[in-house]
Amino acid sequence: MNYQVVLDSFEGPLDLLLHLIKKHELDIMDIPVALITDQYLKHIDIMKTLNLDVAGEYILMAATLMHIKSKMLLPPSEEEETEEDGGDPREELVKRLLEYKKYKEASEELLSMDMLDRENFLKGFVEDVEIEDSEEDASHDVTLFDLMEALSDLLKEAKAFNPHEVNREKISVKDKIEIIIQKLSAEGSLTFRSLFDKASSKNDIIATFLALLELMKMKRVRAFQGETFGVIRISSSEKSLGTVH
Amino acid sequence: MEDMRLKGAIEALIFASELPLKLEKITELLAGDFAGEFDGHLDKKEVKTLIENIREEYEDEGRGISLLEIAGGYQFRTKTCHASLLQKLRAKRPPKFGRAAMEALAIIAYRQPVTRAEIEDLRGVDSGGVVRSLLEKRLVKILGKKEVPGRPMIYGTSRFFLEHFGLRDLSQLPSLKEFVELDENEEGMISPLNEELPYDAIEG
Amino acid sequence: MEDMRLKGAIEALIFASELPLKLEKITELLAGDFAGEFDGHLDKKEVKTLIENIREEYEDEGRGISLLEIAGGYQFRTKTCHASLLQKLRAKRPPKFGRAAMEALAIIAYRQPVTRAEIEDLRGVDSGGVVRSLLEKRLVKILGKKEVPGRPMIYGTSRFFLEHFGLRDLSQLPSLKEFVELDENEEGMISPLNEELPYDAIEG
Repeated sequence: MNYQVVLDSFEGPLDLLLHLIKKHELDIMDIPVALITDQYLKHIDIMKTLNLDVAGEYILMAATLMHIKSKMLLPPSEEEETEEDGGDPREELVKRLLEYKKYKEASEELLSMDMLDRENFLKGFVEDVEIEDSEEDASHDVTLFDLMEALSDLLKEAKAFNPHEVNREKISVKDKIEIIIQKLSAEGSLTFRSLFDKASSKNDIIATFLALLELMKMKRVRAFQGETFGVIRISSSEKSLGTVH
Repeated sequence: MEDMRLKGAIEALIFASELPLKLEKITELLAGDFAGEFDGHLDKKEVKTLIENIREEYEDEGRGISLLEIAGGYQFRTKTCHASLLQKLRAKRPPKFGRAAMEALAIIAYRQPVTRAEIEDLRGVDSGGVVRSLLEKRLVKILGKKEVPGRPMIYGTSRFFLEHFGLRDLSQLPSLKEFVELDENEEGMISPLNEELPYDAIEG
Repeated sequence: MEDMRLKGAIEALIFASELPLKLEKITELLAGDFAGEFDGHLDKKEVKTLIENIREEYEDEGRGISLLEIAGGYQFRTKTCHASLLQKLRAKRPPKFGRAAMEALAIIAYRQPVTRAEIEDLRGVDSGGVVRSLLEKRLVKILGKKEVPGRPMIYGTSRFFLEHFGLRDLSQLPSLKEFVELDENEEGMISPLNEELPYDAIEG
């Protein structure tokens, strides 16, 4: 049976596009469609390779990008009449991206506001002493995209790879979960790379990666980085409770 | 000094209240208690002036608490500058929000009343899970159903949302930054939302 | 002014603490937070002086709160003179115990450690019900079992008992007669605490 990881609260296709635009330092008003489509499809491929549940929205966006790309290739004179004043085929997408970006930024601003029980506290009253399995510190959690890019680097370094030959039955994700937990309980926190043994096969790398995603989903581990696009570190959620920055 | 006793009474009321205390409620309670002295004619304005006095006194650097206007009422909260100290005191960790949940929350806050479909259009991704978790955290509430085919739920932020983010009302939300094409480095501001939301009417 | 910031920090700590906060704990938390500034050498005496300053400031007639020493720690409470006003604010009135329970509580407070048989001997009536209700209200706790035939439970007052009656320690108990009457004009203090919550879990 294939191992299926569903990550429900991860970002969608618009977020992936913004991520790529930022990463490649592109101008949102003048997106090089060929480049961005290429990058986008690569990410979808990795997701599929991982047997991640690639939501329909991602596929729809891929189709949209390819459609825009093909239109961009047509000389303007051959533009269909129905297309009003031969507008930029990217216009609709850019509008959506800008609108989405606006709220994404607003959400970041909300997060930075003074919050009850984080910056400001009410008069004390007895509450259940329970420690939640969550934390907030200067570093931030990595996105699925960051992890996939790190994975893709690892895979590039490993030997030739054919996704169709991946035999997931042979390498148990469950075993890998155990191994990660053991490593973390010995070390506390690790870099993403040190989770993977040197010279391990691609199948092995993918199994470890899936195990990591599964652990993140169970909230048993946390992946974070000190700065955007920085080194990704993995820590055990259970162990890191005491630290406050 | 009558004013002094009144001021003390106001401070005690706000201190003892579990929720932010509205000016009307404070005035009503005081008018009842000091009945003989005011012939039941205690002015809201007078009370407001005393509250302002108290607020100013707490502004002093040597004070660790401040009197804030939250969700339409008054509440004492510790000052932000002491956050790290107080986090050590409190065993409980602050609630954490995932990025997806915060995105949905921002959309609901700025566009309310809003349906789930509208949130999903904007985010480009299914948002049922995050909306549910915002409802569970009481930051968001169901305002009713939209009078369109399918009668979808419409969502808005709750009173607790205001309390959580220390806002007097929704007009205090930071402005949305609008991308302006012409000025490269300048970002336009757009007023956060129509302030006519029947906020209190909906509040159950 | 370093002292000003420290004073504010102390005020914030006492305000936000769930239980009366001890001088040692305050000093320890401050020494950690202001580490760089004191080389970890923050004197308890210094902190105590600042607490005294705060206490005096709150004594002012225009203040509705006072800083009290309760159960060996510090806590803000509304002043007694505003009691009737605050009771109107509270939907839930502080628990009324009734004469029988107050008698049993007084016996436990003054004669602890004490068994139920001893309480019943003194009161001359069965006291199982009132003792149980005092346990439920967390005013009384089981100290252990007496090493006599039948090994009966022995009872004593809880930390919450001190807090509820605003006592620093048991030596501050009034005379027995005064104590029983406390219940009748119990307007005395409105505890800022939510009295429904599980104290003993925290008390340890």
